[in-house]
Amino acid sequence: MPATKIAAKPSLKQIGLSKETLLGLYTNLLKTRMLDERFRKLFRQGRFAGTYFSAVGQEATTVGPTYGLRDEDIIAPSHREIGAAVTKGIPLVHIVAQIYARINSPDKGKTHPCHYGWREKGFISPSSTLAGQTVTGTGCAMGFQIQKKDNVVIAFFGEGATARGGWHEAVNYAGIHKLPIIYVCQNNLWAESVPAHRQAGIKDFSDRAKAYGFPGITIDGNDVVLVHKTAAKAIERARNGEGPTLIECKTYRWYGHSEIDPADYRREEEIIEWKKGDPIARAENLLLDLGIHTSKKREAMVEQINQEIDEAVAACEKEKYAEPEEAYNDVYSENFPVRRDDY
Amino acid sequence: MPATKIAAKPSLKQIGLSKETLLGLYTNLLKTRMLDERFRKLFRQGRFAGTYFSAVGQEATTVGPTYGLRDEDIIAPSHREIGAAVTKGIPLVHIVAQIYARINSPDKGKTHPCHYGWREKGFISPSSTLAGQTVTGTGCAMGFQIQKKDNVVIAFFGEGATARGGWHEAVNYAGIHKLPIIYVCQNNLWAESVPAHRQAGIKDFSDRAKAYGFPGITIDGNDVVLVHKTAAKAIERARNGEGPTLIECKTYRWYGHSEIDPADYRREEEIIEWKKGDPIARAENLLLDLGIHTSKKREAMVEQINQEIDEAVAACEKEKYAEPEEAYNDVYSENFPVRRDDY
Amino acid sequence: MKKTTLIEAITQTLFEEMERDDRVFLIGQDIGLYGGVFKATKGLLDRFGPERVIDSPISEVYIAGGSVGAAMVGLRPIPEIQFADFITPSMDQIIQQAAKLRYRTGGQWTCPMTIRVCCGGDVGGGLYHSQINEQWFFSQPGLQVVMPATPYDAKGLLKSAIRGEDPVIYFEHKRLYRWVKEELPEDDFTVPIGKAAVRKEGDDITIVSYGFMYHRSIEAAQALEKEGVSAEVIDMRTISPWDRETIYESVKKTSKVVLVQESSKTGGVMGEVSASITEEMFDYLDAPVSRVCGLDVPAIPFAPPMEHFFLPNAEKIARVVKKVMEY
Amino acid sequence: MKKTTLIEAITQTLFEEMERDDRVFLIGQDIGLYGGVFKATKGLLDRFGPERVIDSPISEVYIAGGSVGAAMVGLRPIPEIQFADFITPSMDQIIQQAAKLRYRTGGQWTCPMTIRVCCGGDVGGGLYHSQINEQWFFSQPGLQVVMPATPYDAKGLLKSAIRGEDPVIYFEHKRLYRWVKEELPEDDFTVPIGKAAVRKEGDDITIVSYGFMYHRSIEAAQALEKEGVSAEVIDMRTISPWDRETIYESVKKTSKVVLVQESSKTGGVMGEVSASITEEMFDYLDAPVSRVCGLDVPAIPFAPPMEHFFLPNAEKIARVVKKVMEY
Ligand SMILES: Cc1ncc(C[n+]2csc(CCOP(=O)(O)OP(=O)(O)O)c2C)c(N)n1
Ligand SMILES: Cc1ncc(C[n+]2csc(CCOP(=O)(O)OP(=O)(O)O)c2C)c(N)n1
Ligand SMILES: [Mg+2]
Ligand SMILES: [Mg+2]
Repeated sequence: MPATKIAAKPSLKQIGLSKETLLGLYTNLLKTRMLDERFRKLFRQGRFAGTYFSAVGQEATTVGPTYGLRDEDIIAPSHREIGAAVTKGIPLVHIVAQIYARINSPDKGKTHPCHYGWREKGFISPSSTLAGQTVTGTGCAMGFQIQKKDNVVIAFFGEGATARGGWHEAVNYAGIHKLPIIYVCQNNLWAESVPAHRQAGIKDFSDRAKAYGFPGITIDGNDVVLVHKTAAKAIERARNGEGPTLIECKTYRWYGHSEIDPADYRREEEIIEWKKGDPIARAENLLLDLGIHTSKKREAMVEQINQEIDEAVAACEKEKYAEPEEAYNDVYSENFPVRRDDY
Repeated sequence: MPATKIAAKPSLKQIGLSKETLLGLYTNLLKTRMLDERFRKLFRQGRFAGTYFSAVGQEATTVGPTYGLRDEDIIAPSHREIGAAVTKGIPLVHIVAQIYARINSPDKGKTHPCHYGWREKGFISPSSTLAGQTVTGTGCAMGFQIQKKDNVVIAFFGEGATARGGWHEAVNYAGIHKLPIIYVCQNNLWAESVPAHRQAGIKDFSDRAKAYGFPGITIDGNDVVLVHKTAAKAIERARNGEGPTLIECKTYRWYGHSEIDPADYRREEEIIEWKKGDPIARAENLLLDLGIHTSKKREAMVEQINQEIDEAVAACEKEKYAEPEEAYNDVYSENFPVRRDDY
Repeated sequence: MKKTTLIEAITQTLFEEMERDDRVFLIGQDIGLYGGVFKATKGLLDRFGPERVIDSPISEVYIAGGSVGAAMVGLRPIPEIQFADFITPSMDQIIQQAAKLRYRTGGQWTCPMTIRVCCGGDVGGGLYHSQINEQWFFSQPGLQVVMPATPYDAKGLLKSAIRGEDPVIYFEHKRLYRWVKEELPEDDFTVPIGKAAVRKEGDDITIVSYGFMYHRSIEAAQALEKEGVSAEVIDMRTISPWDRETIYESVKKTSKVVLVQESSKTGGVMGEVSASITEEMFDYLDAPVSRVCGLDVPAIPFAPPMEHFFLPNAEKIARVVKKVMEY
Repeated sequence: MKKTTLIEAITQTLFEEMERDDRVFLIGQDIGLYGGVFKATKGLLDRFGPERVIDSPISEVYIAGGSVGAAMVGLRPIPEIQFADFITPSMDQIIQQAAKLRYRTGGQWTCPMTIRVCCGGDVGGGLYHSQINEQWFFSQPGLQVVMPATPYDAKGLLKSAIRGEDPVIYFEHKRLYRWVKEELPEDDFTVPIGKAAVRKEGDDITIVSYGFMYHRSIEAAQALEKEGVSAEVIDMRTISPWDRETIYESVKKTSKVVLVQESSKTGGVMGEVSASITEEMFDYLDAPVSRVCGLDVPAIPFAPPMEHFFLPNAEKIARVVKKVMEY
């Protein structure tokens, strides 16, 4: 992976994060990247159905805010939050099973790939309606406030989703009631084929916060340290009852909107430019510069992660789909059977 | 009507509006007020069905922007725009007929009171869904842009309606495409019983424009000169293709949300304070100070307006309701008859 | 004993359930300080405070969708939509989130919430204050839909909805708020979701309806009684999942059916009821299952003559019943 | 002659109509530069420019409601909703504005617009990329609803919709986009809204359906033919206002009916069709009007076995037909 070297060697103190945190962030970045690239490959091989939304290039924007959250804190994701799923601690085998729609997926194969969810770790299995989880996620934060809990919610969405009415209603409500929620906008410059400037009349999507009376900030979303620290501050604010923050992370998706999109609406130079700022390489270089990482360690890590992924994939490929009749389950609570017809 | 005297006598030049315009604004203010008070009285007397939404106290915010528009320009109103209806030139008898739901109403009695509309004068008969006309009105502006016409749209709404998702989607779109539309927020501090600070985490609703990349301005909505001049500038911008403006007019409704609302959620002092700033009295005093108006002229105007209203009311009270079968009309274009059942 | 109106029954229930279970909270427009535009939530703010009786901004998307989120973290939200006419913006959250949450998460998450929706015509509300739109929710599995016609059911169904584990659309017909009154038991009681009520027994024909139309149906049945027609009158109470058994039992007895619905005919709930009866009870039928419905026009028009023309009433029902009897 | 797919027929029509009438314009997500997620609008941006082929932000409320406004000032908008699953946010504008505009203004304003909606299952789309939701629009007078099953109808109905004076929901079943092909006439033609097509004549039983299900129905009919059952197959084409006459004529002949619908059974379009047949053609019926529908679950589940289990298919249809025949 290419990377830009940083001139003066930084110190841990300057960074302001512990060695453990830095390694933790890095491990999750690497794992996310490797899993994501694996899924792309498996999809091209036709090993699972549906489609796949890669988040390669955007890992820092999802790993950064999620790292360090409590189990009871909630992630309200959209479709490009594999990094949050990995970092929040959904077991790898569940993530893979979800992609494969197998019976061992927490959703039993009911919903489509990239819609990870695991209640135990406070990760909402999303609807595909963009910004849908901005609304329900804000509702979770409202619930925490009513229950007087000090948990927080992180709602992720793309810049494109901020054009939705539900997004506005939710964020406006959070502003009135100072809800414990952090809104993370992954601004990857494109909503499918539509560029950001056709999505809004503003340059920085964090300006949207001005309409709601709480802080909005725009940062380099490929700098995992900056993302993590900015989010950590917002999380603390939220836990202290000081209300929401909107964090816009400028980032970039390297590949198509989904794996069937050739993404030929983008200029080649734009892609090359952004690849230079690869968030994983940047983190790696930082760790190398700090002397807390070596290329040998990296190799070991890669090997270990690969093995974990291999195992999870093998396990899921062996699994079955749920029986057709599973379609009748999970409609209502027990006392309300579904109307059935025998055709 | 009480009024606060202005210290130094102003001149027409200082004001920056012609005598004709000032008198035009004033006449529409007075007519609106008198008609509104008459409707309140008629409602209390049980002379028409449904309910009535008074805009007394808010006249300057609707008369000011509307005065001087062309017939083809469009007003996209909400429920408190009687002033715009009067000023845009809907004939008095149509306005009264709408309130009375009589056959001679342009809507033939189909929709409920205060939902004035007359196509000839570009006044949309609104749906009751708040901010509904912000969306369709923005669509009208999109239409003008596509047609390369230099017409404009004025969309009116209360501050409460800005919390709606549709409002956001429309205004966001106008910002992207620099549509020829002026958004006038009548901030009367309350949405039914809910105060403005429970509607949004901001003080000035014009701040909402910051999320969309076009100008927002907050003004004294009871100063008809200021409102008219601010709107005129925005209208010119819009006609020149420079895009939308959000104008927040701070104002106050003197009475209940509708005539059946005792409005006891508000403090008496608040009401008294705002009544002191009566927009009609302020305009009147200005005209007196400018020497272009006299109390004698006022009496004559009042008499004349009263007579016009008397005649319109009398005419409508004599009118019939549409026949019941009228319910079957206006569903589809001619070729598609409605399914009927004979019960 | 004191008679309780339908709206009082609702207010009482909200008090009792909020008292009983501190996970229950309310959110909606003008429900706090103002006590609701029809006063259904009067007194609740004083009793339970602004954290459990939340005056929301004009945000129907959030009122519904935020409640889904609150339910996910363990609360029992009761969002209110001020008028059914304004539930269209909530559709996305109700259909895509509330109704599908349990399903899409493989049962991990549930959505126990009760959306109170004030609805219905015959109140001079015009196009935008008379709608019901129950058919949209009826056709969405994962939701439950109820509409009480009596104070007893208003209380009992609301309790079941609040205590249940599923999202429920609870329709309150505004025409009935103060019109119907009855004595209610002192003790706690519930009315199960999914069970219709046979309100009047009869042998000749079955009239099925719900909400306000139940009252028009019983009026018709009483008038018909005098003319020698013995009509059985069923109040569905729950629209989804609807009680096929009770209706089918009645059809077995009478072999003739008239279905009454306030909303427009085409695509309404009674189309399904009719289709199901035909499909499953064909042998028992002695005459075509017939419907009396609102007109097939965009909504209830405002002017009184048009509004009355739109709505089914006892005379129209009686006429159709007689036609079916003569079949 | 070259065969045209259903999606090509749509693209062609958009070209022709935009060429013919400069009031026609398109607005939707990814319809410009990208040519639409299924390429239905490919080439149109190049030909007609960004003012008539507008890439919108992710704003389904505005896409629908802004189009209503543009129609009011004299244009002929063709908004696109990328997937029917995402039409729920547009409901408010479609139901409260588009469907009621003519009515509430006493006919002063009209809303000639065609909302193109990509819909349907059997494509591995899961819960949120397989919906149709046609029943919501079917139950709203003021709207017209069509769903072509063939390239000819796709073109003819789209032309009628664009040239008409009413708001039309034009459903495009994505399963059919590239699956069905046929030769199309060179000359301009339209298919009238409100007219069903008898696709196959038959004497024993009538099978009614629309969209993708028409193809499953004709497959079933062909298989049944070999077993000696002569089924008449009707493709409704227009869902609202639906063509009662054509269906009733067929019922007169066959006296037996099976209705096929992809969406969940309860509250679906075929409930109304069944109820209407029973109500108005009872004397002609020799067996219960029966339905084959999608399951009564919240949406089409993703995993292939569950998806196939959800959907009606030729075997299921044939089994029900035989059951009715044996009645
Ligand atoms: C309400 C809704 N409309 C449309 C879509 C289809 N769609 C899926 S992803 C996408 C683009 C999203 O852009 P953005 O929010 O910027 O996220 P990104 O894909 O760039 O991560 C669209 C239009 C959808 N899922 N939901
Ligand atoms: C979508 C929608 N929700 C609720 C209502 C009911 N309603 C009518 S007026 C009103 C308050 C409006 O407040 P605001 O927008 O500030 O206007 P104002 O009445 O103060 O002029 C409400 C809640 C409605 N008409 N539409
Ligand atoms: Mg994006
Ligand atoms: Mg207000």
